[in-house]
Amino acid sequence: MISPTEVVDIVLLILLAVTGVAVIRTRNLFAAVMLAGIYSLVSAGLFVVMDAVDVAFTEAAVGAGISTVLMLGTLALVGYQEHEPRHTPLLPLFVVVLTGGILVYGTTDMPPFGHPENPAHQHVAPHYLEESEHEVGHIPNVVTSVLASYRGYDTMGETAVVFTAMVGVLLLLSRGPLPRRVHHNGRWITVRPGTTREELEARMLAESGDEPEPVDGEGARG
Amino acid sequence: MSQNLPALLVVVPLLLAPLAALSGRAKIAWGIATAACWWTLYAAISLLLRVQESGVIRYSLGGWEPPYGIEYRIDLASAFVALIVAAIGAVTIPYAGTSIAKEVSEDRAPLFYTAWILMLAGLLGIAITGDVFNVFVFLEISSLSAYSMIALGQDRRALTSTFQYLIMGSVGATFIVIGIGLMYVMTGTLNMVDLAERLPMVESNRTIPVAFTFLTVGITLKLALFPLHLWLPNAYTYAPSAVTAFMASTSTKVSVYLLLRFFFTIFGEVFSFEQMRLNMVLMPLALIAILAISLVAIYEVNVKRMLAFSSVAQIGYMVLGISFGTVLGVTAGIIHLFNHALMKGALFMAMGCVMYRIGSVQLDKMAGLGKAMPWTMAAFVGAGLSLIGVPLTVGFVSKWYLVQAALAEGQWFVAGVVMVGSLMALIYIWKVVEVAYFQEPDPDHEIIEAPLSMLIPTWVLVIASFWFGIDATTTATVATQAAETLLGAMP
Amino acid sequence: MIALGLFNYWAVIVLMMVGFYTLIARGNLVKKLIGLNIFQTSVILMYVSFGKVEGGTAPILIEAAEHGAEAAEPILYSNPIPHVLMLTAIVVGVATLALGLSLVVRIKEAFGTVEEDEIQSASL
Amino acid sequence: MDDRVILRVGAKILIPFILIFALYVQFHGDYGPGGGFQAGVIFAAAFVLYALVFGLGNAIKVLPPKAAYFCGAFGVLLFVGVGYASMALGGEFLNYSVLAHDPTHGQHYGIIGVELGVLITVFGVMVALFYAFAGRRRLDR
Amino acid sequence: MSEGWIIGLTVLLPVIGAMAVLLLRNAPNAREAATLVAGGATFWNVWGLLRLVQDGARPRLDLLEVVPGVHLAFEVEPLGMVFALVASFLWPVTSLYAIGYMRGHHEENQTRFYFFFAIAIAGALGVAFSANLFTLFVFYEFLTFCTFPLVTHHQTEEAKRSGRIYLGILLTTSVGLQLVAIIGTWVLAGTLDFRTGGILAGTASTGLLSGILVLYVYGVGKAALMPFHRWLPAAMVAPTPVSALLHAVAVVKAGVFTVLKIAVYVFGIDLLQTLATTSWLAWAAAATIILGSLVAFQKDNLKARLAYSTISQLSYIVLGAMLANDLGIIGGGMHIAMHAFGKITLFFAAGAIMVAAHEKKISRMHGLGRTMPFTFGAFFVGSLSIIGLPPAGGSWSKWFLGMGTLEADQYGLLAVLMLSSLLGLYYLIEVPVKAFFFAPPEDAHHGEGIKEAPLPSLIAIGITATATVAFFVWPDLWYDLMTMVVGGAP
Repeated sequence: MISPTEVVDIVLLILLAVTGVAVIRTRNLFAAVMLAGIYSLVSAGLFVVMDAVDVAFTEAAVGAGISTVLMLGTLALVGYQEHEPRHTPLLPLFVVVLTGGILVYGTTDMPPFGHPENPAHQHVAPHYLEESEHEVGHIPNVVTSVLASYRGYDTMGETAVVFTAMVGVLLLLSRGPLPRRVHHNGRWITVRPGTTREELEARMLAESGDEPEPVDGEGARG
Repeated sequence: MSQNLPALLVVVPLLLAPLAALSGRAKIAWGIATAACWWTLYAAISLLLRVQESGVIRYSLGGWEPPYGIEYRIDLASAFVALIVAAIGAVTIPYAGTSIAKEVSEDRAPLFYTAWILMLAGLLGIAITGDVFNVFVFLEISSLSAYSMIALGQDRRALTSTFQYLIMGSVGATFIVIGIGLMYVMTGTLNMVDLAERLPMVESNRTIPVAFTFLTVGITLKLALFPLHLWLPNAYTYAPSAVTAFMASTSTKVSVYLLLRFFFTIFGEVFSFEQMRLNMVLMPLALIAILAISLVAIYEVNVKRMLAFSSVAQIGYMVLGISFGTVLGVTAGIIHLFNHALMKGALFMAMGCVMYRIGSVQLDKMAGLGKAMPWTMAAFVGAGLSLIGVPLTVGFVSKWYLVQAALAEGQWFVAGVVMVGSLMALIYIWKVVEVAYFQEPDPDHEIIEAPLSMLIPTWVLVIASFWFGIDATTTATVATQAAETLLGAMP
Repeated sequence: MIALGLFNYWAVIVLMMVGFYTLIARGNLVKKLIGLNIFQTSVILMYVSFGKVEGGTAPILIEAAEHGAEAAEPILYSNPIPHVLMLTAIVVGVATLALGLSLVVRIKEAFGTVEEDEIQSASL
Repeated sequence: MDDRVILRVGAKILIPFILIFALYVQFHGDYGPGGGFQAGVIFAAAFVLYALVFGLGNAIKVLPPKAAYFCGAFGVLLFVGVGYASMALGGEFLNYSVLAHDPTHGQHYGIIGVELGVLITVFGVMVALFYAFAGRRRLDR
Repeated sequence: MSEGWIIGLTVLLPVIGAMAVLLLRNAPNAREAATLVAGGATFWNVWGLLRLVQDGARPRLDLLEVVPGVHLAFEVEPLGMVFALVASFLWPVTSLYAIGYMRGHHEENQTRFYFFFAIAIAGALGVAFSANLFTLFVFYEFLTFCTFPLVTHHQTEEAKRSGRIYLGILLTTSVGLQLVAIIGTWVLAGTLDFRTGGILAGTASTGLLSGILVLYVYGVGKAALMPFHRWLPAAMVAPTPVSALLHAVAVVKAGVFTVLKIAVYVFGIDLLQTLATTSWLAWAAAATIILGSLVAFQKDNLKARLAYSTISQLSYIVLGAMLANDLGIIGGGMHIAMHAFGKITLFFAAGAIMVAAHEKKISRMHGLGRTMPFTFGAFFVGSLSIIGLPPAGGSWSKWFLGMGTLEADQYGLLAVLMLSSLLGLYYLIEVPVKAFFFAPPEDAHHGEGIKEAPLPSLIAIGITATATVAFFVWPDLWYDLMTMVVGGAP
């Protein structure tokens, strides 16, 4: 007999599939980003159905929130339209079908979805559910006690990952003074920050008429 | 402090990384990075000595007993790999001080060194952790920092190659996560030792072979085994010199270590080799990597790229050793981890010196460098001899064990391929030697020797690659013991 | 939900493959990252499915007093471990995404395009 | 600019509530869903909203990029620092039980500390990321 | 000083000499004096060791353990003594010769030349004294690499090409075949030490051991068994003293010495006799002997002719080893010495002609004997030794080799030896005969301004030519040593 939650589960999964396929099909990147946001939001819903409220919360905040904002910010810089694919997608299709096939093969021996007797629910998890109250203290949300204490080291690593991402993005994107555009002999020239006057004059003399290569923003905000 | 040493090995860099980020000055950040690298070298050496003396060290992070908490579990293999990473870090950081000052703008340098420290911490974390999910977390720390450093290369293609690396690396990491999930669902644990105990109960199950497959594919993506190596040549070619040297000597090594850890400690060699017939897959791939990729290297005219392809081929050697599944083979693999780190580090550093002075590592630009930069090119030749496998260099020791492992299995053909591979290395190394020593330099360019701050670290590695080739008993003993531990031949 | 059997896993696998396909088949770098995002979200879905316990509730302990009448029977909770792991994975995912996007921005500035084949022809 | 009045007023009213909600998420993490990470994201979202409505320039005045950057690094320091504190008091790294006489109290302090570290880092990083992307102008325009 | 350290010092002395050469690079006279002093000292040391060996001692020096179970170690035994004597004696002699040649020919980079020359001798002595296969391999490769700068001394395109062939063939064979065989030996026998009677007996099927033997014999590329002989003529682009020492003495003899050593101390004569590939390899050597002679026959360039003659003569020694009996081994061992002295005389003469008359082609040397009688006289003596005619030392080694073929009932091989000597008679004796008795070519100016080579060179030629004759009268030194090798009383 199918229970109401199962119906919700199935409906959400179908919704996800539809969204996913729509992402593949659309050539409008703006739409794709939005659909990806929706995908995150719907999966957040699915997480709630599967009792993962913390994950749902985070997925909603990150997947639908931050990720979407970042992607939109990027699109504003790189344009909204995707080109027609030029090669036949046979190889990717093969890889995907193979990977999926292997995974499906792997699931065939798995205990049924949601069965309380699954080995995963028998070994370490019960310890957390039963003992965290004594060991960690009164923190009803077991996810929090596992996250911050039992597996606190992972969380520290996760914080470090976030920090690493910031370091990386700032290395790539930060810049100090923007390159200037200088008008010279009826043409505009882009000048990197830090160029001295002598260099500039020498370059103007040497300039043969080509538009200079795109400028790399050197210098950081700190 | 000493009982906390396992944690300190990793968390001292993790403490220093944000400090470097906040320092705001290139010099200070470099100083902090140097401190981090040298500290880890000290800690790694002490840990290795302690493991040799008193066996496996276990350290429960957060005080929670495994499998409830995360533990650090340091056996000889992990201590050895940690030592490799730390040693290379300690040698390359003085070098980076000079080369990065030229390749990366001053105001980005603090962030650069922060990324450097984070990468170091990530790699060390992978090497000593005893928890599979923790592996993933630290893998991401090291990968993300590697991406950001590679992207700083001066050529714009650095950006695209980083992107390619990011995509392939993320796919690899996701595959690893899938594999971990499948293992978890069948066993309910994430602790390596616990997994090793519980997996045999469910091995006949279809899920575990699939988990094994996903982990193997994921890790081989990270370690750039043919044919999943596509990201590596580009990334190594366009990254800043110091980063290439550091990465080439450490990050793929750590991935190889992971492969060992999963194959032998977690799944066990019986499952990996008898049930999954791993050698049927790994050995052909390794052999193709050795032959085909060496051939590609021969026709390459950008020397950094040539060396990068050579790295892919050398990874083939390591995987080949592992694919025998014997103590001798795994010893060969482990010892080549160390040896290749020394020689490839030195080679890339020599090329960094060339880059520093002439701004290019194209073969035709290197004419006459043997006279103009005698020490740099001598270092290149020295480390190159090692790559070829000339006796009394570390490269020979690797080959010695690898061929021995092959012959012990009666695989004369494989032994032949190993030798052909080293002869191909001779060809591509010699191409550089001929250009540098037999062609007249361009008289228009005044080229002078690289600065000492870059030459000395390079030579440290070159000398080390001879030292450990002349007296390989220490490394060989450690590698053999590590292999025995991994294969369970020793308690 | 046991009635669903393995269907849930299979559906999740299909979703994963949709993301994976977008990732490897598409030439637009932004689209690739969107694919990666979907791929990773679906993996999270898989993990969370692993943690689900039929008839269970979110792993937030309920006080005996609130629990009241049903005290005789132990309460079933869903498995918290996959949740914890996936919180980390989400964060790692967004970190990777941010770095990837900043690369895309720089690539656009350096090559004038974010289409893979055009970049390739531009860098020759 | 007149057509944005409603937006501005709305935002002005909304932002304090978002901040309070973030704090709630942070400190209610022990009892319900939530914690440092989610709270950090929400905090950052408040800032992003402010920046979108009042302009990047104004947002930078409220929270300079350097400050966001500092937060990103400081949170990590705080987290790691809690680990060192427990080490200094004789426990293993991140063993909060030694932070107070009663182990469960210690655990509690530790968890608050590291959650705060997570909050600060995530907030700082998210804002810094936003600044980095938003501050990058298209060159071909 | 213990005996062991004398070995160490002996190997080290050339290196010290090399360092001195480097230090004295700005003072040519002092530089060359340093070479000569080091050469003399080295020979003196070897002579001291010879006394010990003749008394039945086996001095040994264990340097270090490279990988567990594998040592870098020296041990002096009679066969190694033969090679060491040859190399250490001919080094100062060749240096003497080189002083005249290099100055007379105005060669560049003379310091580098003397430096690597000395280093190469250290390599050769290391090969001679090695106590196990590993040490032998180390010095074998070392010799390859440190002679590379000598081969490519002129740094021209041609030198570069030749260098490629040189390095390519020597490394391909040694790494691709020899090293595999060595590691195979290690896996089978668990040791790499040289032991009388061999270490491989009974460790594996004769089929496998036969295969390993093939790997060894072809893997020692320096023995120049066809088809791996191309490096030798290619290396002739080097200055003549290099060709003389390295390609008549150090490098090529390191090759055949290795073959002999492996035959005697790794396989053992008893085991060799049971292997299927032994006689097959003997015939491969025979083919090289004939083919090498035939090619030499056609070369007009004197150095090229000598090179092919060397290829042919080296296979005598391989053949001796593959005969797998005492006489063959004795003959092979003696031929190391006899051929060395004979061939180096020939090379010296060729170089002298080049310095004095600037002629490389035999056809242009007609009549030159009248202006350079001493040189061509020495050439004649050397030729006799190579062909195996009295009164030159070569006749003894050929005699024993011939006896060896009879002992092995290989009459066909005996015929090969005969035929080759006949060919040699023609292609070597042709040179002095035409030089003395033929009229010079019309455009040559042999009479004008050409005299004998510089004095140091002449002295060197005189020494080697005299020695060649002397060994006919007193071959006992070599014979006694080789008898000890095969287990007879000294």
